[in-house]
Amino acid sequence: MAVLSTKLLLLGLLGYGMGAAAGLLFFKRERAANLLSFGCAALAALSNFISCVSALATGAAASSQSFELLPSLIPLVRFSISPDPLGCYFGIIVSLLGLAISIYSVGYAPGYYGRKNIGVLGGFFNMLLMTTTLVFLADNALFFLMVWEIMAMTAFFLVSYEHEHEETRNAGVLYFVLSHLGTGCLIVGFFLLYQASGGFAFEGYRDLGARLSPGIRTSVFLLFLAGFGFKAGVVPLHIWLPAAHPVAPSNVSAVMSGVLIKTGIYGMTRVFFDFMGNPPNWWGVTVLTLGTISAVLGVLFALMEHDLKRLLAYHSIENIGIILMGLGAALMFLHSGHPVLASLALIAALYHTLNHAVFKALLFLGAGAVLHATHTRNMEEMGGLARRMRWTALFFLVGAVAISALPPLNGFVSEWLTYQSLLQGFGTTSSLIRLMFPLSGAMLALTGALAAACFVKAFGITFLAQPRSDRARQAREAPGTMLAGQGVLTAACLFLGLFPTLVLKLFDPLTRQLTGQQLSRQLAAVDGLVLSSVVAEGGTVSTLGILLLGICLAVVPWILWLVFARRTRIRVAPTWDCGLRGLTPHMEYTATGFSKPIRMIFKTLFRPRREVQREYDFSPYFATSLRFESHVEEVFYTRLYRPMNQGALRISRRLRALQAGSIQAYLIYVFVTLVALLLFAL
Amino acid sequence: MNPNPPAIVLQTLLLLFLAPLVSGYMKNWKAKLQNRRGAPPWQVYLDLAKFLRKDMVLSEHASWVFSFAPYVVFLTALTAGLMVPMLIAQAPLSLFGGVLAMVGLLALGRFFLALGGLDPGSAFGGMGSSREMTISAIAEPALMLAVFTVAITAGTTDLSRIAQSTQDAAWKLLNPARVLAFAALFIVLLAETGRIPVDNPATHLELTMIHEAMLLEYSGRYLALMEWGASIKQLVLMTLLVNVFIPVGLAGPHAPFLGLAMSLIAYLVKLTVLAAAMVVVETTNAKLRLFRVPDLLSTAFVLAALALLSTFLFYGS
Amino acid sequence: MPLLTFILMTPMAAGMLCLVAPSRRIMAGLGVAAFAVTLGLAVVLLRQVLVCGVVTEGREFLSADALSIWMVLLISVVSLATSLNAGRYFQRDLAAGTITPGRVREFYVLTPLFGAGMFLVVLANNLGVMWAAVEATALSSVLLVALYNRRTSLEAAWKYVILGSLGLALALLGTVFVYAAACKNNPQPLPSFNWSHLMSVARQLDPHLLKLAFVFAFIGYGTKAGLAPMHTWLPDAHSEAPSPTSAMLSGVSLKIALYALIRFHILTTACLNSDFSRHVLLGFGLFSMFLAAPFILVQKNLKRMLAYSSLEHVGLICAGIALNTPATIFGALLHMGYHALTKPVLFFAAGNIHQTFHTLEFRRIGPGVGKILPATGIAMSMAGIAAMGMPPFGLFLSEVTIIGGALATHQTAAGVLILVALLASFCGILQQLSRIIPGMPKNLQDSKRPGTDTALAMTLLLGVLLVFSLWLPAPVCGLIQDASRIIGGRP
Amino acid sequence: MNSPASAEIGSQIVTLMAALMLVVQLLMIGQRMLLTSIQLFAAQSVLLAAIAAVVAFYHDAGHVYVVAALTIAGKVLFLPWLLNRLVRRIQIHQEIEPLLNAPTSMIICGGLTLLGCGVARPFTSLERLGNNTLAVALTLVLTGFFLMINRRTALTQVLALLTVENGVMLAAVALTTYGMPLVVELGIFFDVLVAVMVLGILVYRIRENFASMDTSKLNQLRG
Repeated sequence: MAVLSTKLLLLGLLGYGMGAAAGLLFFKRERAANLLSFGCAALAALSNFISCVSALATGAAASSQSFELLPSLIPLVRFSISPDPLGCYFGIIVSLLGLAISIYSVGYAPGYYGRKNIGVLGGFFNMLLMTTTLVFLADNALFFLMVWEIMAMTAFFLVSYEHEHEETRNAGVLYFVLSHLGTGCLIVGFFLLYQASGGFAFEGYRDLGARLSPGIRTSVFLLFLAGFGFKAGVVPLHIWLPAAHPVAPSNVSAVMSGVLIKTGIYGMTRVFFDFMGNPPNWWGVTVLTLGTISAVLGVLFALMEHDLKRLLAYHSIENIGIILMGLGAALMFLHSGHPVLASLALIAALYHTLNHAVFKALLFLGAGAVLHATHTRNMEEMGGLARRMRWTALFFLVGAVAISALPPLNGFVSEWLTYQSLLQGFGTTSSLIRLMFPLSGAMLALTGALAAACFVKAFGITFLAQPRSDRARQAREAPGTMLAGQGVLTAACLFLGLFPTLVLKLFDPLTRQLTGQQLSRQLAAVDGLVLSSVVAEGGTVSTLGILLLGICLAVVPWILWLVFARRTRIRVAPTWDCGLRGLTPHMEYTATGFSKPIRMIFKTLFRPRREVQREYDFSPYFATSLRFESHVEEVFYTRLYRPMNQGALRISRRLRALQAGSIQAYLIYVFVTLVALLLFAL
Repeated sequence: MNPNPPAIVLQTLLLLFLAPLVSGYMKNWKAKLQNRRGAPPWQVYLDLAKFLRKDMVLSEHASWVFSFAPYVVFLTALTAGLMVPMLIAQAPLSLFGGVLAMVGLLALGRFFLALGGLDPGSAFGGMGSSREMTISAIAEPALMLAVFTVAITAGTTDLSRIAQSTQDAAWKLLNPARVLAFAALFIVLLAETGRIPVDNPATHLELTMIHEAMLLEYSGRYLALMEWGASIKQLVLMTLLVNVFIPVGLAGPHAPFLGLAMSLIAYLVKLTVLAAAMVVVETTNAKLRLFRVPDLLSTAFVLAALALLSTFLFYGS
Repeated sequence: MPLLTFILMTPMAAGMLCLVAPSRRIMAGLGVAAFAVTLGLAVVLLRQVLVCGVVTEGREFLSADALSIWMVLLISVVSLATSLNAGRYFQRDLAAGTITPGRVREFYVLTPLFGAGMFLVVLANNLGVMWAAVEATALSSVLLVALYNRRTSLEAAWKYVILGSLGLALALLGTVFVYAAACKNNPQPLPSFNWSHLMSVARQLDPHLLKLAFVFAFIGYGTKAGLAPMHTWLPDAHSEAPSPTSAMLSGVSLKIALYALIRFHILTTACLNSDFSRHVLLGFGLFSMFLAAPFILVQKNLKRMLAYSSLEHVGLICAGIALNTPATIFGALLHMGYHALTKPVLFFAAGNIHQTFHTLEFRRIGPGVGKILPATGIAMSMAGIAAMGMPPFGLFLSEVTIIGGALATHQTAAGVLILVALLASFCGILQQLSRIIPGMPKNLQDSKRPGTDTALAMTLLLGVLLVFSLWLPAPVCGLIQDASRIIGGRP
Repeated sequence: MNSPASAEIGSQIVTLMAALMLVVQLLMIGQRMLLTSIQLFAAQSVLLAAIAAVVAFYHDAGHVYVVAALTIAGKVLFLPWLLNRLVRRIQIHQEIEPLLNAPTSMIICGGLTLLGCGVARPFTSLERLGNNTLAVALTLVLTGFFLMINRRTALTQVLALLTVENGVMLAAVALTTYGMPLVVELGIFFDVLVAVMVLGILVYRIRENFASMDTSKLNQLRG
């Protein structure tokens, strides 16, 4: 079994390689490039998916051996990978998304025919999936860094795919620079581990933390937190995310938001739980706090957006925050010596990672379909799409419900687990710190509610009511493959939401590897129908039960119809327009208007600016024309990054004076150096 | 532990038929306090029946979401209701989910309610949805924090267990944490059920209404479902308050018929008191401006936080 | 057969022949042929050196150890690529009338001599001869820098020659001091001034004198190698020279001066056995890296930016040598090689851009080079990525090796500083290149403009770079290891 | 005929001449006329050649005579002639304007002399003939360097470079028993010649293009 899964894994990687090659070879023939590259990607992803799932389900992953992908022909580096439980789990994420998104892309790519080079898109898409998979599987620090960098670079090229627009170019550069800063931290971090263990193989790093001196240990933690934080988009390292995701092609945004930022989560889990051993308490506190901040700020900024894809990007920040809450709690429990609770929190975090990957990818694909149909990302120009793009609307609605953590879908399940671990965490310590758990739980509640508000806006303004522009009026439903891709993810959302106990079985090898526990049995009650929090009587939930119950209760209205409403008729009429001359789209509530109350309540954060110009004949209340502008400030950019950037440029310009062109000055430099060295040598 | 069908049926019927009566009585008492005669308490039933018989007008702009929303609103409220202990300490469906699931279900209902408000494309609906989502969002942390305080003391999120844990130790009723949490939840209740000072259920004045604004385009049986769902939701929340914080007189798991009757009486008494309190608050206060509501709710949050702090002081350290 | 002599003579002969060659085509052919031959000879020598350590000729006048052979390989490859590129380049310049046939002949005569000079530097056994050879390379390249008789190119050439020959005068003083040290306690009237002999007696030499010698030699050869703050001539010369020459200057000639410096460093360390020379090299290496970054960030001129990036890489190599662990030295030598393969590509691309847009200023070139010159765009972005130190290109490996070596031996501060400097210049290069390569040309007739998009030499170099990034053949690896062993480095 | 006494005389001669070289150097620093500076340089080279000759005589080392001869031929006759010719070819006006006025330059040179002596102190034991020749050599190098910075016109920079060269050669002669090996000497000599020729070519072209010799006008390339 293990052999088989390994074979499938290698087959998948090979498939990605072939896809990349095919894309770049056939770059002259669009259709061929499209079918070949994305076809290969789909098949490869499928085989990887099967391999990873079987490895986890059969527990083969637990006994995985590290082996060399191919013999290394350069010194130091070993291309060695090991499909261990953690790697396999994230492998599931990337391959599941890879499958759905590749299918989707077959229908999405033709939108670029004649304008752009499909081969490049397909090729780099395959490369991205392959490198991401390798990041999850690599077990040699140098190899990890190599694939990590190649992954970042591939993503950079994909983000800058439509490089004709300056916005895209700047976003790409911003992303690449920040990602590379992160890599810098990682390099130092890994070499500190190398310093301590004398090797690059991950085996050598297992539980290394105990052997590190406190100073080194702290710096390693901070370096990895920052390094992976940049990639994951943790506030305040997040600003590349809302810039880069919207400008990328939608299938790429889906991969980036679904998988790419998860590499950060993977790295943190790998380092903090696998390498560092028993953490000091403040690590967990830091991570938990960062997570809470990211969650709340992420969703608040998302509410202010009316660019559909930017909105989704900000939600990625929010969900990364939720995941970090779980991780932080797990670290704190490890510290206070509650491995079971730690495993629960870890499972919550990682399950949410999977769920977020699924529904965020689904939403991005939906946004892509909308973009494909209306050629705009601006929600204010949309509306009425639910009647024109029925299936897309349905899929997007499912995604929206899931991401708002509403039962019975998967978002609810993982957040339920998070709540449980937080609440039970209260008992783990007696210090004041434990107040953090319920408080961050409350913040999680706030996040969820705001997310719901945000997606009422996103779905309502985009898909409901009358079209706000001709583009929206002429929108058509997306082609079959695109719908199929979304369908796969929708199914995944439902499955992950309704049958959590089945999925949680996969976590056993994982938790055994990281915390030495194994919870799937405690987590399942009533032969798997009900999800129960680990400790007895902690609380139970059964999404499937809720759904079935709701369906059963549907007899109530049915009976009512039979009793009362048999002879009623249904009339279709225009919406009530207060007696005006018909209702126009201008009278609809806009996205900006929808989020106005929130904007006002949190105005200290957003610092909104508005300009209103009103032209009227006799009374300001009957304006003939009105121009309204409203801006919200991205505090971290305007207060943190822009000043730093400008400072650097200013200093550099000052320095240019050194090279002023006068040969006398140059001679003086040499002279001074000579004299200085002579004195030094004396 | 396993759900027993008779309990489910009983509680479902109770929810269905008690809810309108409660809102009816509250309307009636309000009128009385305002020196009006007011409609009889059972008027609400008649209204519902009338709505159900009437023809429906659907907006031509609306999509399937508009017709789907009423069912969701109604059913989520009903399902959530089955997770709260009403007469028997053991809520019939506490197995399917505790307080988290209940709050989640109500949120799901609200989600679709808001979508239904947006769908016809009238400005009122949008305004209503926007305000509804905002207020519920800032009410959520207070609600959760208050619930957490009791959940932590009881060590579970299962409502029946929380109720029982307090039932057998009566002194915990007067535990400051509970009192504060109760106060917080009471404020949240006002907000969630759209009562003055947050919303005015009796008005259709466009500047003030929130909940009604979303229902403007609904008519006929859908309107009936919406109204009914709303009243059920209100009853569920009130039950949550009275039965979780003051689980006096809740019947045990296998109570004889008499025990059930006793607990029904106790329940009705508690409900009456709570309803009266709400009516008094409503009649003695004026509605707040929308941007004043956060102050009120932050008060609730602070109360809940204090409750948490006192829990910390009590909880063995 | 006297391989070393052949290596010296072949390019010289080619240069002389070019004086009388009837046509430009023949001159170009001669250049290519000459360096192809030297490359072949170098490969043969590589095997010999791997077997028997050192190869000497002409009564030990010439001698080649692993280090010199490594340099010979680099010189041959880069010069070969340059000669390949030069043909089309000057053809277009002549067509555009920016240069006269006489000057082109000058180029074809001087370039092989330049190469021969560099070969002599690395093959000479005698320190004095080595000095003379460095001076010779300086003088031949000065005239190449001044090839276009523009005001700016003359200015650049003047600064280059004044700073260069002044530095070399100081280097000569250093050489004299070494010789004096050799004479000091030495029976026979004329002691040998040979490298091999000096190393054998290094222990007996007068430490004070060698210290002094190293200071002067450092300033001298450091100026030629473009270490800050003696680097000031470097951006001028690189930006004003014709692109093939820039490629050679940045690709190898800097490293040749560095080679001379390294020889002195080895001698000094062997004699003093103290960290004096190490610390000097490390300090100036880091200083160069940190000085380069801001200049790259706000640079306005493409070739000047490339020059500053060379400054940065030289600093890195210097620091790698100075960190003085087997890993770092190995990494530094490896980096020499990869940089020598990368930088010429960038300069060739810059040449194409210059000939197409008639300017080197980013602002005037504007976005969309990739649209107008596809091949150049692709080659430049690949080489740019390599120069930024991204995998799969080897510079990532060498940089990581250096930093890792530093941290592994607890020279953490140095390693981190190197990394920071690299990050800074990464941002600079990325930001600058993304201003010109991607995007849409500002006005559409630009895209109609007949572009000069030849990519033969670039493709060749990139191919070699990619192959050697993924597969470092055992002989080459062994060669570099031997070389790093020569430089020393305590384990 | 290497009696200690005569060696004593020899060393005094060398010391004297070295001192004279330094004096000439200082004169050049003070000097404002171009042609005069060229002649001063020639004079300095004569002294250098003489020193070489003396060394050769007292150690009867044949090839050091060669060095002396080359110096005479190259630095005393050929280069000054070449420079003069260049000056005539491109009618530069004679006045050279230094950056710093004479007194300041003198003070700086004094400081540099001190530095030179300081650096040279540990090595007096090395000198075969004469005292402090090394100090003088170093001082020549440093002051030559300073001269280069202090003068603006291209030609004077060339001259300064040549004086630095002289300093180096003096060091070579003074420090080492028999001067450098002949190969090296020849190499150095021809390099110097070629260098000056190249410089000459550049000076000529610059004069053509800029219609001036002022190197401070060469400041187009910045940043």
